[in-house]
Amino acid sequence: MHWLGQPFRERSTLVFLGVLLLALAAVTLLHVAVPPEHPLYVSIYTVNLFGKYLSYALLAVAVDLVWGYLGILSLGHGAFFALGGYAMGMYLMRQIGDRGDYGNPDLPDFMVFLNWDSLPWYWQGFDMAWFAFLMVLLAPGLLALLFGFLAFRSRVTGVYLSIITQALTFALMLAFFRNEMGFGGNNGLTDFREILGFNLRSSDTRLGLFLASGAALAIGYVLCRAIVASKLGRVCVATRDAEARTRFLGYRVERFQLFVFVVSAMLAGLAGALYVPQVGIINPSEFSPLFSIEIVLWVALGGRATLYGAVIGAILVNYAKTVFTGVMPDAWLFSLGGLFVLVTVLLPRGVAGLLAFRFRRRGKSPGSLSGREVSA
Amino acid sequence: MSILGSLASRDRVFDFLVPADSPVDVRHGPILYLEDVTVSFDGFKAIDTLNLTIDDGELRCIIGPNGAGKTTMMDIITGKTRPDSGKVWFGSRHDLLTMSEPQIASLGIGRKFQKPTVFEALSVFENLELAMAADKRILPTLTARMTGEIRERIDEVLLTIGLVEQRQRSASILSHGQKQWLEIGMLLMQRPRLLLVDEPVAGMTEQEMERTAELLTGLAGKQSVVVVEHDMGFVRSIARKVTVLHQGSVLAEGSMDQVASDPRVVEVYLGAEAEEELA
Amino acid sequence: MRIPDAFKLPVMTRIVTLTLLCLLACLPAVGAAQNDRGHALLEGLVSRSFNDKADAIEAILQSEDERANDWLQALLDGNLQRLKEDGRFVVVVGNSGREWPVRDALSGEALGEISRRDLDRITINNALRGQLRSALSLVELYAGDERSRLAAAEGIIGEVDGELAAALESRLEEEESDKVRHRLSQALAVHRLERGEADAVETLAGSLNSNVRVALTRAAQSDDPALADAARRALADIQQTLKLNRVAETLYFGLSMGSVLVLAAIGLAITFGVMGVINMAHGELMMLGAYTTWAMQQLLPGQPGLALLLSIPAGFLVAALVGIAIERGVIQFLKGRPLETLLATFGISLILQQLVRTVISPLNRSVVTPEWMSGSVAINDALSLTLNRLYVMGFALLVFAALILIMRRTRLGLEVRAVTQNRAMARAMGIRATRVDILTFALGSGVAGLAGVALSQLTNVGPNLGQSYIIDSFMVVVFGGVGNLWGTLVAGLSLGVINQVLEPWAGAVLAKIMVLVFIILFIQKRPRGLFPQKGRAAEG
Amino acid sequence: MNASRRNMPFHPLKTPLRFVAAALLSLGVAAPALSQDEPIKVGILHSLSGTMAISESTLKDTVEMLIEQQNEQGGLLGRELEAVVVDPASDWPLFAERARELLAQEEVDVIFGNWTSVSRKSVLPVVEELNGLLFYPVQYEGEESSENVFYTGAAPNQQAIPAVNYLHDEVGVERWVLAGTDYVYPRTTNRILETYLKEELGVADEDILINYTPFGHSDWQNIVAEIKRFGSEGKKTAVVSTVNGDANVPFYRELGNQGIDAADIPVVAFSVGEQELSGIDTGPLVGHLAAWNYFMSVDTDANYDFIDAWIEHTGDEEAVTNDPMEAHYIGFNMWAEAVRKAGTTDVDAVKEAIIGVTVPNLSGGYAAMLPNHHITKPVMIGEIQDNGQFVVVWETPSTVAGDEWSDFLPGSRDLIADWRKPMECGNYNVREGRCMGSDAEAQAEEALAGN
Repeated sequence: MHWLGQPFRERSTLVFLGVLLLALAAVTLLHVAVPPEHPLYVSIYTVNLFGKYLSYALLAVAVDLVWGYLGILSLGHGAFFALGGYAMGMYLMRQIGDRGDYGNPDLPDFMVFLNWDSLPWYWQGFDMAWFAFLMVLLAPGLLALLFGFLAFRSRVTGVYLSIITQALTFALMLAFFRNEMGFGGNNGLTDFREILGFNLRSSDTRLGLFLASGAALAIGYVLCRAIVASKLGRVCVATRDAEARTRFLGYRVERFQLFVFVVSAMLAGLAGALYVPQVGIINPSEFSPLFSIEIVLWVALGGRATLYGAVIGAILVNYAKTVFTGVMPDAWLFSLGGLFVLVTVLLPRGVAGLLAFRFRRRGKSPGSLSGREVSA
Repeated sequence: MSILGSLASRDRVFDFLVPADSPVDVRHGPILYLEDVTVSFDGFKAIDTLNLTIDDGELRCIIGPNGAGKTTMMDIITGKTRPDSGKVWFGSRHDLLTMSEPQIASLGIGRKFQKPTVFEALSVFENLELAMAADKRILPTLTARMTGEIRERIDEVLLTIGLVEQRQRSASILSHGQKQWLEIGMLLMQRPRLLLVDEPVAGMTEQEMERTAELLTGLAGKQSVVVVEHDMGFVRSIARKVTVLHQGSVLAEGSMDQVASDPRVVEVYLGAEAEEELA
Repeated sequence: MRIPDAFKLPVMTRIVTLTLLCLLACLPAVGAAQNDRGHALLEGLVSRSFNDKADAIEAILQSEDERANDWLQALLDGNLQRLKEDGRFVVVVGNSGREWPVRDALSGEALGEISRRDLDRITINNALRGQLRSALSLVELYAGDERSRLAAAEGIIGEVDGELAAALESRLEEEESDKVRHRLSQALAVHRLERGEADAVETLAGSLNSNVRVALTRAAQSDDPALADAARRALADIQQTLKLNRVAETLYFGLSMGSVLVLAAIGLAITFGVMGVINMAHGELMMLGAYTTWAMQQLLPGQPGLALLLSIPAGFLVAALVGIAIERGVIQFLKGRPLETLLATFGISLILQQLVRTVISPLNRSVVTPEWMSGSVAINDALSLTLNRLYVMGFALLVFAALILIMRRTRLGLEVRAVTQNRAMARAMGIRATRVDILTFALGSGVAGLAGVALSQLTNVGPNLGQSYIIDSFMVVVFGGVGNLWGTLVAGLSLGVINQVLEPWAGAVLAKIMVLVFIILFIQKRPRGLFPQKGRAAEG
Repeated sequence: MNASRRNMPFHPLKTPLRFVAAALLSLGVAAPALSQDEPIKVGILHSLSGTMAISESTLKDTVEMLIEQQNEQGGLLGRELEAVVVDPASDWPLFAERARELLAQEEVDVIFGNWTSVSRKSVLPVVEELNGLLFYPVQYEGEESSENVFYTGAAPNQQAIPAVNYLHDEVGVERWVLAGTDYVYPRTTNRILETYLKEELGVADEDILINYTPFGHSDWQNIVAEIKRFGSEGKKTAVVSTVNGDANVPFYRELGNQGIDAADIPVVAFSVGEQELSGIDTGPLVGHLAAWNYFMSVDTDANYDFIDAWIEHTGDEEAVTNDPMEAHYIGFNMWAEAVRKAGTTDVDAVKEAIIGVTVPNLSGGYAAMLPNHHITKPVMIGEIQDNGQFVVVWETPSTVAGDEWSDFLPGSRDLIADWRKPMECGNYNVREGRCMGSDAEAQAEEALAGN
């Protein structure tokens, strides 16, 4: 497991983990130890909000892994995120048990009033946490495997790939909107009660979920960092910049692409699974192509091919969204749209690029974008 | 493997020049064999019933005017383009038409592109590291460790291609000629049985050209080398056997002098200017 | 007070005439109004019960009052109202805003504008509306021109009872038009069929009219074996024809949907295919075209047709200008970075959408369909082609033909192709690549504007218009093969047909999903679409 | 407007400046004791951006107008009302987040909000957890009764079933097309209607055609052709449409173009109101129907006053009013009345006081809050006019009580809701004689956790 230890020998990773740890500790402390009247008190509402940002950050890291290092602009990562979310949502639905409105121990409420006789086969097993958590990774992983296998095998690349990933998530959105699918249609899954026996409506559970998101982000980050820093990571960068050359060196490029794509999809699924219990609902709008494009913006804003840039981008944009939709709802779409334009035209290397310029990092981390290869 | 250990075994200095244990069977003849290969794009025949054999250890130069089908021929050998008809064999055991590019590459066919193609986001060292013959499946690649032995081999190639100084530099800042060499270096790291080299000296100074010629002739014998080149001076300086392609098939084949005196070749190269060049 | 001729004139003229007449004679008429027999007739309409109202309408029809037609028409249009104050009946002439101009229903005298608070509308429901329509159409049958006579005759098939039958028999003899006579005889035959006359089947054989079919179906279950048998045979024939009609109909639906897709995608095929620019704001350019149509109609109230025609060049211009702004403002900085243009133009699309929401309204805008584009052309009784879609289809083909001509026959087309294939070489030959870029992008955007003008006749004109078409458009271009206009045409039309064939069988939602999955799989099989560009130029 | 801006959510991480300012303040001034003079906070949770802004932003304005009016009359309990507006941006998870912000950060006394079912479902656990009050003003599919939510829109029996009765009894419809957008409201409503048609009206299976389309569906050719064929078999046919929002325009256009007239096959819609019509060329729609509990064309002085106030508030002469606005009008007045009755804005007291509160509606009658948190409403059928208004052609003789658990769904037949003491249950199973749903144990736990 030498390759997994590699990130811990990098300064940038240690700094990142340190900052993350500090932030987690600070928020926890300010929530637990400070009395509510105190101005420094962080309410559970804010903790919850940060938990959401952290799961988004993990999602952004997953997207950066494929876009930044593999050059695959996936406009469908929301699909993997949502699938992970649905797997978690199904588990949480089953945890309601007979406490639903109709008191049916097997069927979730929405199935009862839409006259389902019995639980569909694909809902089986989701009452068991281990199975559901496994599916959180497997469901998006398998979809990515199938989709990636087909796409990479026939060398669908660049714009074409982006567009069919968009088609994928769009088709899934339409499918999940259908009530016959048995996922609650437009209403999705909601009204969750508990997770692993902990009451979802208690502050402690929320704090726990926040910390879990932080931990997942740390693990996901280290994993991605390890991949990127390994020789495999360099093969990815090689593929991104000169696919044919890599192939002629004897690497089965499509398999590398598939591997990384699947890992990324699983991380996105994990992010979705952490997101759902914190926001309390999963519905097909997470599949919307718009959301997937937005994720890409987080990464672009933060800085492609740096991983930590993705985290910065996700938190910045979502924080801005929280503030803006509160203060000037009309301005939000203007600023979001403006961000897209400005970042791509003026800041091709994102905030991370600015930081790097500022601090003049010594040496180059492998695979970072230089000059013209910013183009995909 | 410790550095000390590898230092002790100095007899393995030219290890990277020794062909890898390739399953290629050349006991019964040539290493590369093309028969009646034809490929057309939108009705235009880029390669027309091409027949070509390369012997094991041979250094072959291929010349021909623009559009003669040189690059397309390389595309076919390396699996990038599939011909409409014909046979392509590597040794007497491997039908290249059934294989993918990475498979062909791991059989021991290395290719240098017309336009130098190196990984600009990586350092020179990393470029060579990726090219090195190794287990190129996913997990071994993920868990690959940098050993002293590898480092040493890379250093040796660096020395050969004269890029020791640039070792940790990004490949994007190399000059054109340096990129050509780096790419050749990457081929060397692959330890191929057959090298396909497309215009290796384009954009090089006289001096650089000489070194390249040295390098290529040095390789021949142990490995088979196919060089496609426009620069007649360079071809003359290295060539033992020359093949002239024209309109997708072989026009003439033989020593440089034989070929140069072939009237058909002269005609193809359009009159006096070409004659002058060939002479 | 009798002013018979005035009622045959159009409304505006009528009012003018009435006002003139009033100068002479209205003073005594106002006083007389309360005593008018008409007031009593109309009084019958003021009831909570719709049955009473039906009786009152009957009474008005029986009264043979000259104004009956006018009253009933006003009643049908919901314009017959009553003043709360004194119970006078008035006809509302215009009903927007809070103050409505009205005229007296009995005397026709204009009464100026009255607040809607002071008016009581005489309500009708659909049953009464049906009654009024058939009453008015019977009048048409005798008095109208050929078209309205034909419509009236079609309308009474299946509605004929004994009393009417006698009247129709005599009408049939007087009627000059063959078409109308044909319809009248069918109407009578249905009536006879219902009475059990087997020979009526002969007249009805082959008719695709649904009321005829209903009558035949009923007859097929009759106790009279001869009648039942004849009816069954006639029905079997009809069903056969209907099946063919359905195939034709589905094909038409498919082609019409396809031509919408082609229109939406063809501009994209130019910017995406020819220039390699992925313009996610394409949908919003269409939206601008649609809004241009709306704005035109606002500028030319009462002339929706003219406004629509004018918005074709206007929509093109508006979208093209915005396109140029996008090209100059953003895309020129992103040359050779296709995925980044995708992000940047997506941002632009958000801005444009929100701009429309803020500046115009978040609500949809109402765009009127001109008279000549509404309704349908009847091929036969079971198959009719909707006019608006027919026009859109024609428009799509025209736009396509024009683009092909531009690309093949003009200097611009030549330059565009040259720049596409080898930018550096084209520049060396003296082609101003920047200018070509601008013009190409403007052309693609302008075509999007044209698509928007067409879409305004089919769907909502609102800020979300673009979003609902952008993904479909990309699918069409990718499916057809980038850089190939013919590919776009074939792809759009075939996706339309596939969708419409699947829809009745799988439902609209599933059909759409299946088409998407089909495209995803197709791209795996042929990564460069139906008509890929071949050779070395296609790489990179 | 300004009032709401000033009171935007504040949390300590917003800007460093505020952060410092708050810290400084905390040193100097002790938190002011709660006084009776502090304004009553009314939360408004309607999307002001995104796709739902079309419908929801007018509801925000409505509540603001009602608050203004209340303040002009001297407020409530001698205290002024203050609107706290947040924007959930048509994003369902954001609804929950914003609701939490309103209840936990802003500590509002009541929330008026939501439009879509999914947004309500998203908010529901939050409102229950933090014990808030939510007034939900839109017609919905029923099958819900929460202790903390008051449903002032129509339940299916206050809209769908009377509409079907009207078509059956007055128009003589025998064949039914149930066309809807594929989401929960149409699905549930159509299921209820299907059972109702079969069981109560004796309609045969082959006389019911059910069809679902995706959101924003724009190509209706096939479906309209199918409806046309379905309706051409000799029996009077009607379409019961639960088609949502944007899909309606192309639907009605296609109907008109394929020559389907309201007199032949009337379409009765449950989601098409005055506001939706303002964006449609109403020409081809004349005569089609809508079932609501209020129309702008209702002829009462209360309504004219409301419209005048609304026009004045918006400054738009053409501004229209619609059913959900009336629901907010009723809900707001009910809440105000309950607060007066209870003498406090305390949630539990108001919850108890509001049951049985009766306030006038805009159509000349009265609306009463029932123990199941639904209200009584008249049901009206209106026909679309060419000026974008409806004319009422039929009305229930008296008001109809909202039925949360439909009698026409097998799962909910035996359920009732009664939030009065001692039952206090949103889903009491009459047959089993017990309250379903969250067990008492969990609730006790919650109560503890809350303290």
